[in-house]
Amino acid sequence: MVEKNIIQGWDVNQMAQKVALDIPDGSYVNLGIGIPEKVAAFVPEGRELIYHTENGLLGMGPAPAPGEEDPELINAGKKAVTAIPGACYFHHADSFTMIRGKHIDVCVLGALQVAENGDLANWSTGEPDAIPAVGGAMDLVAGVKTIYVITKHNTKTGESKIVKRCSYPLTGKAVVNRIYTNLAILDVTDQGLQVKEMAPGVSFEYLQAVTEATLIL
Amino acid sequence: MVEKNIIQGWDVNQMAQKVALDIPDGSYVNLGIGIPEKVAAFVPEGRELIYHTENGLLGMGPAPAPGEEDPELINAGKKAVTAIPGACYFHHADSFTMIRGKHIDVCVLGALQVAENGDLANWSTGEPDAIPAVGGAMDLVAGVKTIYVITKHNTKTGESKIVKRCSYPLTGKAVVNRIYTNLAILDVTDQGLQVKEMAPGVSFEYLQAVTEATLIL
Amino acid sequence: MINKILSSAEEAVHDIFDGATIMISGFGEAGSPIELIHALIDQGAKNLTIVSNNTGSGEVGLAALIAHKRVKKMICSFPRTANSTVFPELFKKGEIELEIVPQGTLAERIRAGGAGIPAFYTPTSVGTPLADHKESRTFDGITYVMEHAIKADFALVKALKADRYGNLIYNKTARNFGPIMCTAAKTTIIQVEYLVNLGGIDPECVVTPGIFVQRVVHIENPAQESKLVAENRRYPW
Amino acid sequence: MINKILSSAEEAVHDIFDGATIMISGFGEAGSPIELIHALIDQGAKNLTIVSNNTGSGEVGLAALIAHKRVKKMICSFPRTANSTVFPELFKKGEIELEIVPQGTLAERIRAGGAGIPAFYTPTSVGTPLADHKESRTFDGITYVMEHAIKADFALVKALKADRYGNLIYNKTARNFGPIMCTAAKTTIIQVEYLVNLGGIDPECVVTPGIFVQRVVHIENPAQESKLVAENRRYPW
Repeated sequence: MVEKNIIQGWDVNQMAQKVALDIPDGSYVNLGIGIPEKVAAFVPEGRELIYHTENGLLGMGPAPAPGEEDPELINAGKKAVTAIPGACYFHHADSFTMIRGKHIDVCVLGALQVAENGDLANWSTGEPDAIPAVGGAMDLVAGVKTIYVITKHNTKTGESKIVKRCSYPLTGKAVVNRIYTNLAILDVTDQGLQVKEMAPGVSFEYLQAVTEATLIL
Repeated sequence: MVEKNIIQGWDVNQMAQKVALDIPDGSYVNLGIGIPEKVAAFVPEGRELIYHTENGLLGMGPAPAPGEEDPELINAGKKAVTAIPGACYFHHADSFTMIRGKHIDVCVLGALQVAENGDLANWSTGEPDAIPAVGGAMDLVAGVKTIYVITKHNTKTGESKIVKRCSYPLTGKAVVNRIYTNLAILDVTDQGLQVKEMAPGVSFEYLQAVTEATLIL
Repeated sequence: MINKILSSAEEAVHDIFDGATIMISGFGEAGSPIELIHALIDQGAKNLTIVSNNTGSGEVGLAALIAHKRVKKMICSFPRTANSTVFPELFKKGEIELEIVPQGTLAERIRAGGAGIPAFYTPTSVGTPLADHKESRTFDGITYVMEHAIKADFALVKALKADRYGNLIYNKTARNFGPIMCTAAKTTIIQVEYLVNLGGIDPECVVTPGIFVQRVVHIENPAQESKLVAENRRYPW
Repeated sequence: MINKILSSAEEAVHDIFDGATIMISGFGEAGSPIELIHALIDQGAKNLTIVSNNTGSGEVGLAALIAHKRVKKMICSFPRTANSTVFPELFKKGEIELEIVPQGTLAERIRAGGAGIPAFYTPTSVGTPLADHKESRTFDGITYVMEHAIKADFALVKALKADRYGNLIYNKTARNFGPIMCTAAKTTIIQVEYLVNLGGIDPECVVTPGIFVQRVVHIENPAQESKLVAENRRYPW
């Protein structure tokens, strides 16, 4: 077996940029907390995306200037945001009507594990003393039309996050459409995980060696 | 059997006034189309009732002055109305949340038949060529806390509208709380139809004679 | 760039297909998108299933669509109205189907369709003929019937103001079924009296967020159905 | 005359009883009715079931209520937050129960409670541990789980403005759970920054119609939870 994690591949900004390039103009987009939030910075000029934050805002803008924060204008990560012209506010039942009713085009989420059939685990490690906390993750994967996962390919200890079958509790079954890692972009297809693109210096052999799931070139 | 309909009893305005007197200050009220609408005119000074019209207005006011009608400000009977200060507009799902969710205190409805157990028939005579049209009647009787029926005691041909069992298709089962007719006010109780008040000149014997349902004094 | 504003009602309804299910806003004439309906009559689609609270008045708007035999089936709560003769005549001749739904159940079924809820339980209609053949179930000792979501291929909705994102506000009781119908159709087509710039609608007051709207048409002076009916107008004129 | 405005938070919460189920608005600190919660701490009711998206921060507001062991059970979607230590510690010691509900399912269950819908089906959580022991059912080839309505004895909600009928508007994303919680409680208690005359809220922009509100309290300068936490404040102070 090839030694794991020798190749760093794309950095987080490059991964976010890859995601941003794949989101069509005019899409309604929900960005998960953390790395997915970086996607907004890389949307190409001339493309207009509208950001939904499930706590009740469509048309979320960038973070406010320091000192301009409003504790009642926050995103799902509870960070201060702004609202663009043309934004609107709504309550949670209406917000999840947007999600569950398949009105949102793209959701970008982090992952603990993704399985080769598109199963996603991203809310709990299942440890007995862990405090479960799910938020809107299960609603998003069940309702949004296209689910993109952005994640490091391997854990800090070198284990594959792209697995045959998730060992952690699922967020949703067969919900992921595409996975963006530091090493590759993988499409979830009926045949399995198809490699769409590999980071510079990554060979298919290397990629397969550091991946538990079976890949298709 | 006593000859029917000799005694006229209360007129429609008096019936409406009886209803109005029974609605507590501060109630949220939905008045059905037709005679029930007359109730609003008899609310005593100092009592504030808020009228709900299921097409999307809470805080319905009286009819506008001639020439002031707005075709987009109408009630459930599709007649022009006004909105009081403190009124609000909402869509149909929210409107029926108020109804089905038991937020409306009193609904006053007309009837084809009321049975002694509180069954109400007021939407269809069940004739084979009749075009069924139910509107919000079934929602109102299923959801509003207190259902008052206001109706002539007998049909034009002298038949009792207060029956042992409705022969017309039901609007709701065991939903009516009180019946206001030209001859009497009847409470639907676990024991049966209890006479609360009789119009001047009406005796219990007379009332029972013109009523199919069994009455309790 | 997002711009949902099209130049004509004709363009907005061009792809409505034979056999489509279409939600049409309005309670009586209030909120009825009469110009969009007329464009649909001109367009010619037939065998339609229409979801709308009523069946129109006179021979304009929805009543005209029915009169032209474009409608296979009506799903509504109250098919009779003042001046509605078109639907009753066709119905008595057996030339149009009717699914009668209590008004609140109709609203909730549409809302469920938009919210990704396939079915729900309601107390409305229990013990009545409208609950016949419906599954019922008891929760906490009370009986409810199960009702299914309604979704549509298109929704034709009248609103008051829109911006290019499709954010909408309505006028008074003309709001009625519009906001929920916008959520429940694959393609929602709006006619508005006023177009405004982004930000021209207070973000706290938007009734229909633009995500639920695909197409907007500016109809500056919409016809008033009751006036047309009083004048005995017929569409097409 | 209708006047839902009471003179103090103390008066507004006086009849909350031991064992009550209470919905508390807010997503993080946005929309959290901190003064009403503090009045509830002073009032002393215990063995409460709290329905709220989170569990509070530091030792003020909801976290303080939990710290004072008034809460038997939390129903929420995300009990961990920045600076939330009170709930996790009690939970690990087994001194508080938790029902974890996906955020959208939580919202829809509350909305159903207010709308007279006892149960509904949703695709959310299918195939996950949160669907264990739940009834599932297939509609059109897709599997859904059945979820039940949540109702409450009381709701404590923060809004921006109210009139004496209890009509409400909210501030930005502080709206979150407020409007649906108002519908789902027997007694809904509101704290607002501004009182206005009837008509002071545009009837087209009312978010919560007064019918869903029983009591309103004017809290002119509500505390900001994150500031209190940063200052290491504890309630009672």
